[in-house]
Amino acid sequence: MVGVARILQLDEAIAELVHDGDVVALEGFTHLIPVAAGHEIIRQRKKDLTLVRMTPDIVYDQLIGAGCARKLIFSWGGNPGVGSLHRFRDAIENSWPVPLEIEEHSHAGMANRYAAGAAGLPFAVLRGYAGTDLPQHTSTIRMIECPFTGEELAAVPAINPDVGIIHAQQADRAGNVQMWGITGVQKETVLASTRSLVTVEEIVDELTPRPHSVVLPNWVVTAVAEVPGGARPSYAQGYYERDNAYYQQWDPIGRDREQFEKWLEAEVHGTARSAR
Amino acid sequence: MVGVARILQLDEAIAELVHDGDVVALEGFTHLIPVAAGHEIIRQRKKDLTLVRMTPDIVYDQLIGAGCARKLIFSWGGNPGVGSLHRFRDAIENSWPVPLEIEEHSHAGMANRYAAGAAGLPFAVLRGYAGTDLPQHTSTIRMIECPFTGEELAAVPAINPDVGIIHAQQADRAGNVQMWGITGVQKETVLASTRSLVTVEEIVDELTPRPHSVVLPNWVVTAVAEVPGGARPSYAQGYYERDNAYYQQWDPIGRDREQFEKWLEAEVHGTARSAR
Amino acid sequence: MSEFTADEMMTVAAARSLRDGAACFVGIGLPSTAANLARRTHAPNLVLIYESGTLGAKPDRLPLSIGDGVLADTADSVVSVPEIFNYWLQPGRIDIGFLGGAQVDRFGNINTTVIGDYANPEVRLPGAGGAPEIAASCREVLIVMRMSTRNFVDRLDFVTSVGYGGGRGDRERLGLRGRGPVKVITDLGVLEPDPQSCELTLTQLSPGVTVEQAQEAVGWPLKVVPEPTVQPEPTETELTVLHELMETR
Amino acid sequence: MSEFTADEMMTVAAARSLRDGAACFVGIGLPSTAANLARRTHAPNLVLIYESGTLGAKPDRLPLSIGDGVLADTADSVVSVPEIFNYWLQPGRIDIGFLGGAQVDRFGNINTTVIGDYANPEVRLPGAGGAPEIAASCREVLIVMRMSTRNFVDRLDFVTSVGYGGGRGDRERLGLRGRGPVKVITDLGVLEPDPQSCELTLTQLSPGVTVEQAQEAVGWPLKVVPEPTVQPEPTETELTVLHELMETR
Repeated sequence: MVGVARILQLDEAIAELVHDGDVVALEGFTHLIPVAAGHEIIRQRKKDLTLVRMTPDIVYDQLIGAGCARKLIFSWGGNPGVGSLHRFRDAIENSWPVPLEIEEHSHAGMANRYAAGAAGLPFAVLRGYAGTDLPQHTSTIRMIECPFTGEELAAVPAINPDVGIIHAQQADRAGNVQMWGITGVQKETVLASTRSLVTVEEIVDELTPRPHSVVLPNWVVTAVAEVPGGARPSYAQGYYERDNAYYQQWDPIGRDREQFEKWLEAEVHGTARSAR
Repeated sequence: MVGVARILQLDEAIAELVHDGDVVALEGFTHLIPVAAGHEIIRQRKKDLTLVRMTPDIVYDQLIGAGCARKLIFSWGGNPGVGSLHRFRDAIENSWPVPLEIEEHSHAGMANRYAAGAAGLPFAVLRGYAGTDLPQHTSTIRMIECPFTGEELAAVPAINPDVGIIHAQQADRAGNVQMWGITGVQKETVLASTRSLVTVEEIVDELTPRPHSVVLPNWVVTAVAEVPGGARPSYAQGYYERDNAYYQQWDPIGRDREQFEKWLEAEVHGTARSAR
Repeated sequence: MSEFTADEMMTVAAARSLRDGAACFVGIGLPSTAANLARRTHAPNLVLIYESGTLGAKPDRLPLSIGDGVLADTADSVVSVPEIFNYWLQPGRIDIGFLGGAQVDRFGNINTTVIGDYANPEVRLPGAGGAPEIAASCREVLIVMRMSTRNFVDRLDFVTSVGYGGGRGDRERLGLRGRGPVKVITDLGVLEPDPQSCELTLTQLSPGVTVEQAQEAVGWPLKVVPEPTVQPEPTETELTVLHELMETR
Repeated sequence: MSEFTADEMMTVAAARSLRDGAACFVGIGLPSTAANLARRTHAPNLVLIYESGTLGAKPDRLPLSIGDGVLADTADSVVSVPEIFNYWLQPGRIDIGFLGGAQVDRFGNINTTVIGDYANPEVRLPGAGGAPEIAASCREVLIVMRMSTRNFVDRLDFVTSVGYGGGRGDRERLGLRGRGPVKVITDLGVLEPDPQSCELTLTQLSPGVTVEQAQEAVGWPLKVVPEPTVQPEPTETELTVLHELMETR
């Protein structure tokens, strides 16, 4: 047992759960992205992290630009609907501020890596990658033969992050978590991780079962932190809409090192906003 | 595309979808067992079927006793809370009324075989069977080596029935299906099968999303038949309770060949009750 | 002092083995009764998990099957059967699993498949169900069975679920990640694996039962710890709650 | 006759390629616009599937991302991302997948990973996302890209998703189960695989575009069918619905 989820402040939770050098996954598929938690990681100047995410977007651009990461494991990195992640590109193309190693997969491969991690298996099998150049550059893609049909399939190793971080709509006072709407690979992220943190919009007296909801019982969650608005500029269904303008506004900031560093000082290091 | 689900009468659906010699899975985990569909298979005197089910219970006892099956693929066969399936035992122990071949797995193995079938993979990997005598008697259990860690794991082949049959609470007039409560391995059964039949308690104008519900869109279902009470003596959450007394009552009937044959004449061949 | 049956003693002993807050993979029958008794007495935060896919069920009556509707109605979450086995049981998240069986041997291996020859069985049993992977993956396993030479046998006709295999070290060799059976709870007393050999050894007797009675009920020369204790009788509360529970069926 | 842009022609052409009742794996941007246009015109029963896990979404406005809340709100079902890839895409249940990219070659292979050397890229692109398995598993693939010698290249810097590989027979050899790209829809016209060689061949021109213009926009000697047709211009209805749709963003 990981023990029962404790309800912590966000800054305490990050200080306790995330260590330099850890493999950290902050997951969210457009919806419920744990942005405030990412900012707190920057604020606490964590470094040498291996960041994992299927769809690294601007909060990963920020973490990379701030120099928190030495490696990124991902399947699609971009500012959705806007364009490139310029801090990510600057790290890969120019090693700024630090070199960034990458390990890239397809979505199907990443989803299966998390699923294998959640299932306590060392690897997953999928129909994937055949004929692509990905296996040449990604050593975590291998072939495996079906022991019944002889067919060749792709195998990918499980992902078991040291820390998995997600954002959900609600937790109850006992630390049980409920999220709904598009819930992506977040259940798998928590179940695959050694430690987990769920930031939530609110802590409620009782969780009411809802259609399409995912419930994570408190005995598989390490910590819960109440962080209203913690997914902004992404959205939290039932709480607030996606701030589409912000994704546009990020482009010129991310494009320029100086602008980015100003942003970092003003919006992260200069404020404890997202810490409570 | 399998095409969009057609709404048929139960007898039409069984006549059209189930052929002698087919691999047929009627799934249901205590809840929502497609009993009326099973009786219709008996009534239409289908034979040489390979029956698949994790938990064959009295409707499988009846199918086996009626001589519909030449093989059973399963993981736990019994009358839950009561005892043995006597028709099943008579077939295995005495080849009556016809010999019954068996292929047996654990629940974890069967669940993964359906999941692989639903996922279009030829096999699934699990931590299972190690040290047990099952692999000696079941040729569909093999070992596989993790290409990353070298660890040995169990592999089982996908199950892809010719026909998958389940019972659900509701369908809409377009053939979309919704079930809720304990839904077992029924989604996988439908997705893994070449053809599928869903019997439902009622056809409604609109499906209302519910907590813990599973929706099967009409483009993955071959046919829907409205069969109120079609899961009796098992239960349909929100419609009726499990008839626990019936499971007790089955024991003396199933125990005795003559009593069973009387039951068969009176309750199945002598009635079209479950055909509408 | 109340009257109680050997089965009630067995159920109470099983319930007492469940510590509060543990996540428990529950089968129907005695394990479910014991788990529900524990949750109503000393372990209100016991997490009940049924293989039908219900996580954290809080039934207000004794469920009649592992797929009873009351489980889904009161669960924290209901998941599919593949998910319950793959995401919840297999990774070793479950603290305690319960197993019973037709036969058990001195190393806690269990047969629920067949008596006699596999191809020409004397008695065909229900089969494996969830047992092999419960035995492999739960952090600890509790076995609950009535003691008799018919059930406690020198050699299993079929190994459905592995306890300690052929003895110490076999679980590790087989890659089984849970600790294995930590207790065999019977009507006559409790067996526990010897810390060195892993052989099941009588450590506790039910009230009024002698070591000789226990040894006579086992099909191999049963080892006994130097000073087996006597299990405390069911308390008034345990019996009252158990009786109330049985009436809800 | 209304005015229309080359991009509008491209969107309308993509929408027309979607037959009613098809299950369509939709990416954001032009594919989503085309699919939503089709659903509002000739294909009211088009099944929209987004990789975020929404099955049968019926958005009343143009979704702004593949994970837009309107998709979950209007879907027949919302499933996890592992499930959408494993149970829905991988088995070949999806009729039509859309792909775009930075580079395409004459066999419909696509690069969305990197321009230049992988280790020292000129331009680092977003990467694979769902594309390799969409390209492999959908029954048919539609590629939508603006035509230019920068995008339609003789040799890809990186093969992210496979069209016809090196030509006829390669998909079968690789075990890819879908048919591959059946159309490449561009601003200048439509390319389709030659039935013999699988090489992309110009079969249709956008109104007002010449064969020479199309050939100049392609980085290899583009083959042309004997008599390429001209695509019908967008109808009044198509344009009106498209404009209305764009205003809902």
